[in-house]
Order: sequence, then structure tokens, then C-alpha cells
Amino acid sequence: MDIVIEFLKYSGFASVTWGHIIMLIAGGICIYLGIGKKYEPLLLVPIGFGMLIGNIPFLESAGMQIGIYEDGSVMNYLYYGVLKGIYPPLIFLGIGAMTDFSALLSNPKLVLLGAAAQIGIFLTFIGANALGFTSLESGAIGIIGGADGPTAIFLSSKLAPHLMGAIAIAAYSYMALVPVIQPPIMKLFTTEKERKIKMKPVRQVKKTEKVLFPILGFILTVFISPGALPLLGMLFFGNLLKESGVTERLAKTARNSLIDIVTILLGVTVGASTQATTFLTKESLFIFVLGAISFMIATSGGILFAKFMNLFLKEDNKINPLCGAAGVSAVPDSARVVQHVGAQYDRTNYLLMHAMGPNVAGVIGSAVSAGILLAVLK
Amino acid sequence: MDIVIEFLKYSGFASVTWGHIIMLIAGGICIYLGIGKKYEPLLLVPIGFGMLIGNIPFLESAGMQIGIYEDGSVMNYLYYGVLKGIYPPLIFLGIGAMTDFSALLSNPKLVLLGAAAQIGIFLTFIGANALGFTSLESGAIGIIGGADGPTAIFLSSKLAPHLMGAIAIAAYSYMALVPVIQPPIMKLFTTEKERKIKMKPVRQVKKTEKVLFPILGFILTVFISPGALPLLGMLFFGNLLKESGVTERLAKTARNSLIDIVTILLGVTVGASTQATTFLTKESLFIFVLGAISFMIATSGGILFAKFMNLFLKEDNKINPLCGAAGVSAVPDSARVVQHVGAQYDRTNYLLMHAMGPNVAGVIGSAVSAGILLAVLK
Amino acid sequence: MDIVIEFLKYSGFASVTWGHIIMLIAGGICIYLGIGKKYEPLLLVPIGFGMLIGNIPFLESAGMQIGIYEDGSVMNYLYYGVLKGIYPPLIFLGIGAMTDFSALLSNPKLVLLGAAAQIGIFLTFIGANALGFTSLESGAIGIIGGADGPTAIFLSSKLAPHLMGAIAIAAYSYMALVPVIQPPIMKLFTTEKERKIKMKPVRQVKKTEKVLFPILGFILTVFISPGALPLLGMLFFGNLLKESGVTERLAKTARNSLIDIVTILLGVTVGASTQATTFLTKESLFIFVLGAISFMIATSGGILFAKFMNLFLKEDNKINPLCGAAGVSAVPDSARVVQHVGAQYDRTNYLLMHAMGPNVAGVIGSAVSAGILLAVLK
Amino acid sequence: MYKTLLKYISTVLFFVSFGLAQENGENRIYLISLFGILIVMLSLVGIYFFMRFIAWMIKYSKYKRLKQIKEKKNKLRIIELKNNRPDIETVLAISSAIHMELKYKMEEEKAILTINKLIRPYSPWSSKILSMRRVPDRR
Amino acid sequence: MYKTLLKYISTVLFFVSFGLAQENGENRIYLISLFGILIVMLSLVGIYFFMRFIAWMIKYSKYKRLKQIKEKKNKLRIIELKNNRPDIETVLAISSAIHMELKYKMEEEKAILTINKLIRPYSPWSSKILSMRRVPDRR
Amino acid sequence: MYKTLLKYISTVLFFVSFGLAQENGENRIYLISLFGILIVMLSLVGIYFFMRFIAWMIKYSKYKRLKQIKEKKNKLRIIELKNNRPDIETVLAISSAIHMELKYKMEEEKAILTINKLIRPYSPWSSKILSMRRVPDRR
Ligand code: NA
Ligand code: NA
Ligand code: NA
Repeated sequence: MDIVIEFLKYSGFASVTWGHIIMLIAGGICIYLGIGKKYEPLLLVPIGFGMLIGNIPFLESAGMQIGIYEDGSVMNYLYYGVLKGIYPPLIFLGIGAMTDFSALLSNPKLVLLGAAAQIGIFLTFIGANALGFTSLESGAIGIIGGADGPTAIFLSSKLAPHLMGAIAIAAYSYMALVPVIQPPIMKLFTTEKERKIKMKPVRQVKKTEKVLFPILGFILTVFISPGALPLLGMLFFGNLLKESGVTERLAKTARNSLIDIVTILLGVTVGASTQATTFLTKESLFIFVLGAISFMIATSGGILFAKFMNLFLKEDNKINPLCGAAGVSAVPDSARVVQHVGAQYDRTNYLLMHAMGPNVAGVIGSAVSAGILLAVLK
Repeated sequence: MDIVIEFLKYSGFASVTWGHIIMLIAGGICIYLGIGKKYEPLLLVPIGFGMLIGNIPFLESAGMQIGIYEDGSVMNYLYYGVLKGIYPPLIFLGIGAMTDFSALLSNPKLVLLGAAAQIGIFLTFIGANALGFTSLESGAIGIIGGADGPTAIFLSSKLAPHLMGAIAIAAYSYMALVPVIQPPIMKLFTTEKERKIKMKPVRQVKKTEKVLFPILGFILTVFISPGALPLLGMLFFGNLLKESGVTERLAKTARNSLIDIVTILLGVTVGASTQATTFLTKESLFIFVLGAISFMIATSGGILFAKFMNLFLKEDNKINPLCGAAGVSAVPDSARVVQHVGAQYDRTNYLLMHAMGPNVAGVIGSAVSAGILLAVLK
Repeated sequence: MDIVIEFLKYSGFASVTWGHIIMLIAGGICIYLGIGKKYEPLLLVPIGFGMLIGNIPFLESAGMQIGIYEDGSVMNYLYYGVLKGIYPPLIFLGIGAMTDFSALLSNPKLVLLGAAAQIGIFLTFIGANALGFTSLESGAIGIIGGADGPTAIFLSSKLAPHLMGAIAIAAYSYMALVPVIQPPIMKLFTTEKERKIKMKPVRQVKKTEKVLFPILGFILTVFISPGALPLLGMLFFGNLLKESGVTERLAKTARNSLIDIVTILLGVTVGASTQATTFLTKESLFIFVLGAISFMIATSGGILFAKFMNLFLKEDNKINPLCGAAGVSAVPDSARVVQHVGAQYDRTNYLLMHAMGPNVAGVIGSAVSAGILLAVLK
Repeated sequence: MYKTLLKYISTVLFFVSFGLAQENGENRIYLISLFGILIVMLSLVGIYFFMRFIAWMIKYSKYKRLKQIKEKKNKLRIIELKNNRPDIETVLAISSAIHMELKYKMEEEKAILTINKLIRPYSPWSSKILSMRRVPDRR
Repeated sequence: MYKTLLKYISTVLFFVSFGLAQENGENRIYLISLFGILIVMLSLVGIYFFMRFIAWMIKYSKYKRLKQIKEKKNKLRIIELKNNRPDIETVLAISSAIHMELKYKMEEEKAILTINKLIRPYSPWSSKILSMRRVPDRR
Repeated sequence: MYKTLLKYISTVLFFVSFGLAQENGENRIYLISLFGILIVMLSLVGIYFFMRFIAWMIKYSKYKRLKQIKEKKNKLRIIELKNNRPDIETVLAISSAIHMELKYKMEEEKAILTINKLIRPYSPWSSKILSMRRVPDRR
């Protein structure tokens, strides 16, 4: 009966540990949140299934080349794009090709909210450092507060590759949970009167402005923060393809096939990188806690800065401070949350368009922050 | 006139051998079967043209970096995805995103036919070993009987990369020739009465079952055979993207752009890998003969097991043994062959849906077999 | 205030040079020509934005891995496909899948014009050599006269990688400027009577011819010039996918998603490879001048050869020498220019279809030339 | 009668072959093959039972939930409903109607595809390459 | 009144916190964070002013060009035009009409999407895999 | 008359330039260039003859097959057919009709594309990104 024992030894049942089971359940929960609750399914379903793939127990000494950390395995080759930070700029290319920046251009003072929400990044950076993480690790953890998955993966691939799994999962989980995390904070920091503020309709944006924005906005932001070049370069390039009016076929491919392929590969490999042995650590727990705090600080930062700006604005020109919450990016979920909370207090208040401005500004803001941290810490 | 001689030396006419001509004709035949006879054109046309590309004679000492086995050539870079087994899981991702497993779920006892047909793999494994191939090589040759191109390429890339060209061409050729190979065997092993058996209409499958199947089916099969992880992981992942209902855009890209791009690259490089010098050997001949036998055994295995199952089934619940032939996979060709042969004896007998169950089960069955061989032999 | 100085040091303002500014303006001009003037926007917009990305000043010693020539940067990974000549054959695959060769098949004597225009390649090759470039460099520079971006990138990646940026930009710029460069030359070398020549309507081409052409045309041309294998192999493979009638889904993906993705990546990385420090040299200037001359010679060559052929042709069968200008390839711009100039002298003269023949023949002709130069010089 | 016999004979033969392979223990190839095919069977049988279990669970949970809801509201109506439960013929009729409907839709789709094919002419004048590289406006 | 006060207080607090961080010069982390957020602000404020400048430039250049053209033709008509310039209400009415039109179009598009969804049946008979691998004609 | 002259002169000039290049045998660059362009010519001339041969073969095989079929059936009808072979004008008329038809189809396609463009509004409300990340249902 030697052969029976040998076959058993190769099977998953022989190598399974509690760690595997916990992670398989966690993967199942991600999939459930994505499919059952419809929280960002395009991210959570691939990541969740990736967690299943990455946590199937097997005899590692057999050299079958199937684990994501085994040289020569398929998952290892695909993971390369995460590890080297190649996928995030490609995703930004697609996001650029599908984002309409006119919300930002039509009411440019709201971009400041997108900047203010980045306070979450830097306060978490300080907090992580205080908790004993190195400055490199702290920078990578802080970026979770940017509420932008690709930016988080890009920065952690450069600063702290060993923490990338936990950081990426935290960033994407909290992005998915924005509708759960943000509303209580939004209600805590605003009065009912403030939540009912109606804002002026936005002006129309000209085509020339839309074409010039990705070019000049790109040069300005990367001159200030060259570290953001890979992310902002692709974001604005994608947007130029969209707005130029003569490269529509490239923009279409960038925002469809290209971003879909990269999303599938990124999601499944990030999920699979959470192998129980490397993932179930004290550090991961800290990262999750810090990430949650980071999100809350970012939300508060946006709201409070909106209130601060209101001090200087005339009565008929005031900002509804709920819009500040959209500054965390997590496009377009947080803008939708703003619209939803606003509508709870005044059904006729249509905040979505106003929230989109800080929302896309938040994407640029986090990329700039990532560039700063990359330059200063690396 | 030195320069004339030099130019001549670089031309293909100076380097051509009988091997090149034979392989060019073989490539032409593949293209003819694909276009003229419409046998699996999506596979045979790229493979056939690849055989032309791979067998254009040239002066190898010129260092032009154009041969598939020359470092730094484009074909060499693209071939990397075959050599490292990267393309097959990506193709399985696309197949998962286009396969409807409800045929399997609606009449689950037919999955056993998909298992029985894998006997072809293991008997060929024994046969190849008896013919003098090493156990690693025998495993890779045996998998031809799985009637699944990507599985064959994946396993041979791990067990016997030096035989991959012959194995891949054999697997794809016989898959294309399924409508020629199977019908005589189907008629040989069945009585006319059996061929006329009508089966009960299948039950409807619920959406929840369809969503749970890729998750639970995946965990179960890879716990039993972890070596199948790269293939089954991607297959079931693609299927979850399809069935979840919330990730349709990812599933659409996986079953269109992604699988098409990978099919083109895989087909043309597999074809090109059949360079006369490495391909026209005694081993290749053996592989082709063993592959043909393997297909026949697999078909017989499925049919005979259906007859064996009928011994235990009530009269009104019997299986039409023709369905057993669909167990070899070669989706969906063999299922169509079943439908066609069945209709020859009773035009009102609609077997296609019943044959799809063993058909897709055959895909899973071969992947599990590949995983077992990988674990035990590697 | 140390930290302020440090932050300043990392910013682009601290590292900017006149070279950066010149190149940023050049990038802006490319984008303007693409969007404002609609000169080949699908090439000039990605290249132009790439020039912006590649010329953002930053502190190179910071090790941020953001420059295209820095190991481990995203742009460096994407540039790999240019540097190793991988993208050009993939673009040729897509071009093959969108090109209709029936214009060439219906009036095959016009293919000679596509051959004659390649004189530009070889005369520039001589000229570059006379100017002091090595024979390898001269070959790479000469290919600019082929008026085919992918061919130029492919050959320069093999012969003179250090000049690739300048060669690629020159090739694509002049391709975009075909409507500016060609008309004066066309008018210079033709009489008004010649420009008014009307040509016979073309014959219908049978499907069998269209299917056989990519197969036999491929074998013939690469037997003569095996160095063109990677380019012509993919070009004719793409065309077979298109014409076979049974692989339409593969052809569709090749001419849409695949070529778009590769065009985006190729354009942006070629643009970014023009970093001021490596690009603003005397060599680049020479390359641009030689490229312009090359284009003019190629155009003249095609026209004069048409006139030469007319000496041997009967009155009612004469070629309109304007069609010779389409022999430079630059598909389909130069064919459109021919149509346009022809229509200036006789509004009822429809030359476009006749110009498409030499136009696609020019693509084959430049690839064959590239193969010859690769074989002889490497 | 003879079928039961055949049935037993084949079962016995199966296990005999199993035993023979076991005897020949030194020849690993045979054992791998034998256990290989058994494991393949096992995994697919596993799927079979797994999916039956799930199907049963879904049915059961739905039935239970339905029961709870109904019980809360109106006990009478449940009984009524039970009496009026559609018989198997009605179900089949409805489902075949749905099937016909779907089939009709499919044909409609095919018609659209055919139209698309017709209106996509492949001449050099309309080939996609023309739309890829444009002639400038000013001419 | 009290608002102006609050305004000044908050401004002062901001600079005080700034100063405190500066004091604590040895702790790089704090300084990086402070200047980090300031630079983020700076870059987005930069975008703000940049885009306002561009908007202004576009408007100005257009206005200038328009003026030049008109001046050449008819001085009287310019005055007329100025008098007849549509008031803000008219502009709003027109733009909302356009918006409604677009919205209607959007709904139309959605309707099309719904139809597409309906006519794409996912049964094994129509699944795309069937169209991928064909049975030869001669059978 | 003078044309025949020109023809010969140009041919001679061509071979003279060829000879000159040959003389200068030590300079490889010239020879490579000369033979390079000749080989390019050769390959495209090769394609020319190849394709003519194929066209002829297709025509011939079709003609032969047609002939065989016809011969078997009715010799008289072949002659009739020859007499009734449509003249070139008829062929042109038919082909131009087909061309018009195709053109019409193309315009139809363009019309569809235009409609698609109109009904795809690029506002933040309809941008594809909104459909990428959804807000949960329960709110
Ligand atoms: Na953000
Ligand atoms: Na199989
Ligand atoms: Na050319």
C-alpha cells in the first residue's frame, strides 16, 4: 500500500493547516462580498478567487512549480507584473481613458478637497513609524489611506515588497467597504444644516480645455513630484487618448481589453500572494488596523477642510462639506456615497457631480503623495 | 561575383533540405485541413502557418536572430509562453469564461463517463513506457489521450520539454480529426438498439448552483490533485467570472481578446517549434502512433463504461453509450459527433445536451490526470 | 530648512535643462500635429506624449526607478518590446489582418513600383556610410526610406540599437508628413498630361487567390530574403487569418485589441526613449536630414520607374506615374495623396485603387530590404 | 437475470485486475496508472455528490424560508396553494414555451449577425487600415 | 463677525502647527509628512490656477478673434449683437434642453443594452465555445 | 520612333551603372545596395509571376471542370452559351450595380456609427468608470 500513502502525501489533505483553512474562508468572504453584496465585484471576485488559488495546500517539496512563490510556476510569472509594479500604470492608463476630468475643471476650487484627504496618508505614515515599522514600510502602509489600489501596489512594490500582499488586500478591501466606513464619519463631522447645502450648477467645459488638461496637468504635477511619473504619465496619457478625439480606437482598447486583462491578472495574483504562511502575521494585522484608521482620517480630513474653506466663502457659494469625503478617491464609490448621504437629508440635492471633482482630484493627490514618498524614502 | 555568391548563401535556397520541404508540406496540409475541411480551423490554421514559419531554411550561422530556437529572436520570446507553460492556463481562463457547466450539473451521473475516458491517458502512459520512453516522457505522451491541447502543452512543458512540439501537434491534430477517428469506434462497441436509446430531458439548473460550482468544484478537485492547480484554478476562475453576474466585463474580455491573443501566439509558436531538425525523428513517429491509439482507447473507455453503468440502471433511465465517446473532451467536437452519430439511427434523438456533460467533465478529468502525473513523476 | 531644500532637490525644477525643455516642446509639437493637423494621430499622439514622459527632469541618483533607461522601471520593462524587436512583428500581424491584398493581385505589374521605391533605402544607406556612419548604422538609417515605422524599429533594434530613438521618430514623423513631402516631388517629375492618365478598371480577385496569396507569397519572399521572416511571417499570417474565412475571430482580435495595445506601448516607449541626453546629438540631426532625403528619393524612384515602365507599355495600358509615389508604403497615406493630386488635374480620375497596389507592395518591399540588410550586415 | 450476472462478473473482474496490479508492486507504472484513473473517478464522483448536496441544500433552504413566511401570514392560503400546486405537465408546458421564446431570440440574434456581415464590405476603400492613418484635413 | 475671528484663529493654528513641526527638526518623519501634504496641496492648487488661466486664455483668444472678424465687416452689427445677446435664463433653458435630450439618448442606449442582454441566451447550444471549434462540413 | 530609342538608352544606362558599380568591387556598400534593390525587385516580380500562374491555374481548372460537366450533358448548349456570353458592357453594368449596392451598405453602416456616437454621452454620469465599481444594493 506504499503507493496509496504516496498519493495521499501529494494530495491537499496531507498538507492542509489551519492557516490554509482560515485563508480559504477569507477568500470565500471576499467572493461573497463581491457577488452577494456587490461591493466592487470587479476587484473582490478576482482577489477572492486568487486567495483560494494561493491557499490550496500542496507538498511544496514535490517541485511541481504550482505555488505563486515557486520559481517557474505560471502564477509566479504573472505575479511578476505586480512585484515589479508594471500592472498599476497600465491600469492607470485604462482609468485615464475612461475618466472625464470635466467635473474637476468645471469647479476647480474643489480639487483642494482631494488634496486635503491625503492627510490620511501622511498621518498613517507617522503612526506606522511609531508602531515600529521602518520608514520605508511606513510609507507603503500610509498609502493605503490614498484609497487607490494601483497606487498602493505601485508604491509598496518599490518600498516594501514583503508587505505588498497585506497592503494591497487592505487597500482594496477598504475601497470596497467605502459605503460602510464613510457614512458614519460624514454624519459625525457635519451638522444637518451643512448636509443640506445646495451648490451652484457647474459650468460647461470646452473641448480645448479637456485636451490641454492632460498635457499641462501632467507636466505641472510631475515637475512637482517626479516620483509619480509612472502613474500620472499613464493616467494623463490615457486621458489624452480619450479627449483628443482622433485616437478613439486606442482609448477604447485601453479602457476595455487592456484594463480588463490587467485587472484579471492583477486581482488573481494579488489574491494568490496571500499564502497563509507569509500572510497570517502580526504585521498584517497592524496593517489592516492602520489601513482602517487611515481611511477614517482621510475622510475626516476632506470634510474638515471643506468646513475650513467655507469660513472664507460667501453664503451663496459655500461647499457642502459632505463633498470632502469624496476626496479620498475610491472612484466613483465615495462620490456615490456623498450623493446618497446628501439625498437622505434633501432628496432634491444632487451632489454627485460636485463630488466627482474632489474624487478624481483624490486620484491625482494620492499619486503625487506616492511620488513624494518614493523620492524621499527610497 | 563574390557578392552574388554571398547573397545566394544567405537565401533560403542555399540552406534548404528535404526535411524543410517535408515540414512545409505538412504545414500546408494543416492549413488545408483547417480552411478546406474546416477541421478546428482556429487551431490548425495558426499551427499550420507556424510550421511554415518554423521551417523556412536560412543560414543559421549568420546570427540573424530569426529562428525560434535562436536566443533573442521574436519567435523565441513568444515561444517562452509555451515553454514555461504560461499560455495553457490563460487559455483555460478563457475556456472557463465561455463554458456553461449546467449540462454537467443537470445530470451529474454522466460525469463518470468523463472520468472513464481518461483511461486512455494511463494506458498510453504504460504503453509509452514499454516502448522505451522514460517515465517522465511517458507521462507527457500519455496526456495526448486527454484530447486537450492546453493540458498536453502544460504537462509536457513540465515533464518533457524536448518532446513538446510533437506532443502538441499530435494532440491538436487528433482533436481536429475527432470526427474521423471516433465514429467507427462508436459503431464498433455499440449495438443498434443501444444507439437508439433516448434519454430523459435534463432538469433546470439554478443560478446559485452555477455560482457555487466553480468555487466548490475547484476546492474539491485541487485538494485531490494539487498538480492541476494552474489549469483548474484558471478554468474555474474564468467560469466564476462568467457565472457571478457582476463581472461580465472581465468574463467577456477573457473569452474574447485574451483567449484570441493567446491562441494566436500559442498556435503559431507551437507550429514553428516543429523545426525539421528537431521534429523529424523516430520519437515523433512513436508519439503520433501512441497518440492515435490513446484517442481510440479513450473513446472506447467512455463507451464501455457507459455500457457498464447501464447494467446497474433501470430501463427508463439508461444511458445512450454513444455519450461515452464525448468523455474524451475535445470540446465541443466530440459532443457534436455523438449528436451526429445518434441522429443517423434516430433523427428525433437529440443527444447533444446529454453529451455536453461528459464532454466538459472530460476537460476536468484530463486536468486532474495531468496533476496526478505531475505530482507523482516530477 | 534642510527638508525644504531636499524636497526641492527631488523636484523637476532642480534637474531641468535646456535639453529637457526643447524635447518637451518637440513632444508638444508632435501632439499638436496629431490632434490639430490630424497627421497620423494614432502614431503621433502616443509618441508625442511619450516624449513628454521621457523628458520630465528628475534626480537620477535618487534611484526611484522611473526613467526609461533605469533598470526596474515600468517604462524600461515596456521598452523591452521595442529594444528586442518584439512589437514590430505583432503590429505587422495586425496590419496583415486588416490589409486587403486584392489591389495588388488585381494588377500585379504595379508591384514593381513598390519595389522601385525601395531605392531610397539603398541610396540613403550609401549616403549614411559616406557621412561616416558604420555600415550597421547606415543600414538602420537607410531603412527610414522604407516609410514603415515597424520595419525601421525592427531593423534598428538588430543593427544599431543606440540610434533607434532617432530612427523611429524620423520614420514616424516623415510618415505623418507624407502629405506635405510628396506632392511637390510628384509635380516636379511628371507632366500635366501624365498626371491625367486614366487607368483601366481592375479585375475582380477570386477568394482562392486571396487565400493562396499569403501562403505562397510568404514562402517565395522569405526564401529570397530569410531575414524578413519575423516581419513577413506575421504580416502574411495575419492576412491568412483574415482571408481564410474560418478564423475571423482571431483576425478581428489581431486587428483590434492586439494592434491597439501594441501601438500604445510602442508609441509611448519610442517617444520616451528620446531622452534629451541621448537624443540631442549631431547623429540625430544627420539621421533626420538623411531620412528626409530618403523619403524624397523613394518617392522619385517610384515615379521615375513608372515612367520607365510606360516606355514599354501600349498607349491604352499606360501607368499614371503618380502611382509610383505610393510605392514608398506609408499605407494608406501615400495612396491617398496620389488620389488627391490626381483629382486636382482631373476630378473624374479615381487613382486610389490603383495606388493601393504599389502601396502594399511597398510594405513587402521594405521588409524584404530589411531582411537583406540584416543578413548581409549582421 | 443474465444482466445481474454480467454486473457481478464485471465488478469482480474489476477488483481482480486491481489485485493483480497490487501484486506486481514493484512495477510503479501500473500502480500509478491504476490509482491515477481511480483518483480521477474519485474527484469527479466527489463533484457529483457535492453538487447534489448543494442542489438539495438550496431546495431545502428555499422551502424552509417559504414555509416560514407563509406560516406567519396565512395558514389557510398555504393549504390552498398546496392544492393548487401546478402539476408536472403544466411545468413542462411553461418551460418549453420559455425555451421556444429563447430559441426565437437566438434566431433573431443570428439575423443581426448576418446583417452585420453584409454591411461590412472588405474593399480597399473601406478597409480598417484607412481609418487608422488619416490624411490631414487641410487638403 | 465671529466668522472672521474663526478664520483668523484657524489660519494662526495652521502656522503654529507648522512651526512646531519645524522645531522638532530632528524628526524627519514629521517634516516629510507636513511638507508632503503641502506639496500635494501645491500641485493641485497649481492645477487649479493653470486651468483657470487656460480657460481664460481660450475665452480671451476667442473673443479677440470674434472681435477682429466683426470689426472688419460691420460695426453696426456688433452693437446690435450686443443688445441682442441672450440673457442667462435663455442660456440655461437651452442647456437644460440639451441635457434632457442627452438623458433621453442615454435611456435609449440602456434600452438597447437590455435588449442585448435578453437576446444573449446562455445555454450550451448557443455558448460561444460551439462557434470556436467546428464540425467539418462533409458530415 | 524616338520612344524605342529612349527605351534602349535607358536600358543601356541601367547596365552601365551596373557595370560601374561592379568595377568599384572593393566598395562593398555599393554592391550591397545594387544587389539589394535587385533582390527586392526579384522578390516582387516573383510574386507577380506566382500570382499570375495561380490565377491562370484557378481559371484553367475551373474551365476544365466546367467543360467536363457540360460535355457530359449537352454539346449543343455549350455553343449556345458561347454565343450568348454577356458582352463587356453588361458585365460592367452589373458590377457597377453591385458596387452601388455595397456603397449604400457602407453609408448605412456609417449612419449606424454616427448614431452610436450620438448616444454615447461622455459625462461623469454615464462614464464607464461608474459601471466598473458599483455601490452596494442595500443602500
Ligand atoms: Na486618493
Ligand atoms: Na479529456
Ligand atoms: Na516601403
